[in-house]
Amino acid sequence: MSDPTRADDDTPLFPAPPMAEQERMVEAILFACADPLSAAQIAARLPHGCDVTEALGHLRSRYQGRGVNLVRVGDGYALRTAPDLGWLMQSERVETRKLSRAAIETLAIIAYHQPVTRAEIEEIRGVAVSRGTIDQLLELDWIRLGRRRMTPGRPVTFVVTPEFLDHFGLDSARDLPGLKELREAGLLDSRPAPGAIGPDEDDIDPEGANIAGQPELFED
Amino acid sequence: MSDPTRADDDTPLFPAPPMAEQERMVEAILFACADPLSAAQIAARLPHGCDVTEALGHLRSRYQGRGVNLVRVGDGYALRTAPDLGWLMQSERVETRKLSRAAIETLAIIAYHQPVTRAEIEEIRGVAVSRGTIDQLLELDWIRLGRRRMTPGRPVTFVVTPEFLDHFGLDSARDLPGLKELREAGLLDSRPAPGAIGPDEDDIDPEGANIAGQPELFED
Amino acid sequence: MNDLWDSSDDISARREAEALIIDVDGFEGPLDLLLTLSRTQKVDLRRISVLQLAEQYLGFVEQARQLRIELAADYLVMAAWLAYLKSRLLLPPDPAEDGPSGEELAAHLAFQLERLQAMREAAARLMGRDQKGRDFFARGDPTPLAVSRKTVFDVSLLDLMRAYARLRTRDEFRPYAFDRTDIYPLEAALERLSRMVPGAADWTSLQAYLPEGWRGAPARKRSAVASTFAATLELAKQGQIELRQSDTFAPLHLRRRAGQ
Repeated sequence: MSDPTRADDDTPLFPAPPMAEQERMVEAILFACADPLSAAQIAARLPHGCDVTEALGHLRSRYQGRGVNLVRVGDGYALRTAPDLGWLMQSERVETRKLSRAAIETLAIIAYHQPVTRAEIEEIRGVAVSRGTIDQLLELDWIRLGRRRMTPGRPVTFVVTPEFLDHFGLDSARDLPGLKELREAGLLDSRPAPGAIGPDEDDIDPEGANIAGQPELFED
Repeated sequence: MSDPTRADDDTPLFPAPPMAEQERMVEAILFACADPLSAAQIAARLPHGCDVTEALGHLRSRYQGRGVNLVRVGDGYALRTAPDLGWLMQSERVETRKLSRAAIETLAIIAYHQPVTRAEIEEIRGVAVSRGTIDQLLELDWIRLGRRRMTPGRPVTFVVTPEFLDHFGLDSARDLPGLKELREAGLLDSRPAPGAIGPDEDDIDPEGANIAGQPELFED
Repeated sequence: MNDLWDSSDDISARREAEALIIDVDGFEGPLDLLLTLSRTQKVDLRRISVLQLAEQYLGFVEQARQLRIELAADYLVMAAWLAYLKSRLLLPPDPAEDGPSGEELAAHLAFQLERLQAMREAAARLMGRDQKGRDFFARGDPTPLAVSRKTVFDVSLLDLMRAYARLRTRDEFRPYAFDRTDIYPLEAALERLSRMVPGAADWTSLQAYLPEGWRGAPARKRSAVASTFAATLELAKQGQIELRQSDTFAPLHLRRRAGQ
């Protein structure tokens, strides 16, 4: 069993640095990087034999309650300013283009129903999804193409990206607000219209699996 | 006497936040800001009544010895990766290239005949040795200058380095196989010219003596 | 008190209905319009009267028609579908007819509305979260990962040995005759013979003209004989000497040409 977060230490040439030093190193790496880094990416930069997971744990508690926090984003880690201090950073604010209602709803549908086809998005919204809406979300790097559906026409699906999680401060897609309630209420089910020939039934995974078992979301 | 680092607290509308909170704020600001900020600039972002100098002092000791340090840059303050960890922010892209034929031949001659002058290399190769070839080998740290020859013009000689031995997995240059061995190993496809009196051993042995009697090869 | 509230509700409901007409372009399709209309029922979406909703929608479409507001095709498709649904809900089920019952269709519409509403709320909650670059921030001055290029030369000991072997055996490939020590060149034979011709008045064997040191070892002798013979042919051609051979493979004799 190999742990990618742990540099192989079967036959270490040099002993790994002390944990306090490993923590410093992880701190420096995360500090220098604006994007989240996975434990494996961090490990790749550290000397052999380092225990990234443990160092991250120490670091997380060290930054607990500070002005900067260690957050988990998907399977990555990043340092971010504490959300309650956002008002101090007025001048750092990046003005994002205001999203249309269609774009916001489409984004939410993709996040909660992923992987989801365009036809399914249209079915939920009851209206056609314009190309521009999808393009805008792709451009923001909040959604990307997922696997093709194994149904006639092999339609592409959409899933959200790690950048989406980072932007909205989500640990993972499982932490989407209200996800559990929506699932329990059956509102994430794909329920074909009565009488309609439902080709969707077989190919849409039970929605729990959609998100929890969506390996492509966090792959690479 | 007005202290620009201290928001005016003559008539504070609200009490200043506790020092721990001020420290958090300064930490978040310095983290998010792209440029160093002066104490006055930091104060301008903080609520009235904050003591930036004190908060900076606390922050500086908090980051003492960490992977990230609070440093003074000009008359500003900034968080920076600890200088001893700069190497973590380096990544090496390794490119594999083929060595030119001229370089391989020159290197081989130096290895077999060291110490050898440029003129001797040219005599063996039958063509001039370009300065670039020698420079490349020097740069690779595979050859270095040996003693000058005690002959007219006192030409410099070249010898191989320990790095060379390391790269080619040799204990010493004496371990290089002789022509006879090369031939036996099938590395020479030509048969000796008819009537030629086996020049191999004669050729090689003096070089063996060269190496044995060349203490400068492994000096320093 | 209640009346007062009710009447004010009526007013706001009427205002809403007017607004609906005017803002028809603002709706994101018929489902969105249905969702908006359903709010006027002021009940949980799960307890909504789909029949009432269908009537509201059809009323809206009728009103729009009176106001000569052009409605997009999908609004009209929805209107037709709702009219059909209404009839299914009102009329007793026809046993001869296949397909889903009016109740099933109504339930599905209610589900769609509830789902759309849920997604809308989820979207609002999502956008209400702390957002990067607005509420929390990444490092403002990230240090780019310095990439240093390192070139590794792909050369093995074998390459090195091959190169050396190639160099040291290069001469063996050259066809240079003068590298060979046992060759007596034609030029030498010609020169030697020319010098000796004036003294060769009598018939003398070719063997006598072979140079010193080239008469013993067979390889050397062969070469000397060949070169000297070739030289005699050349001199005979020039008319300087005469050649004689008594029989095939018999010794070859030469002498200076008479009168020379």
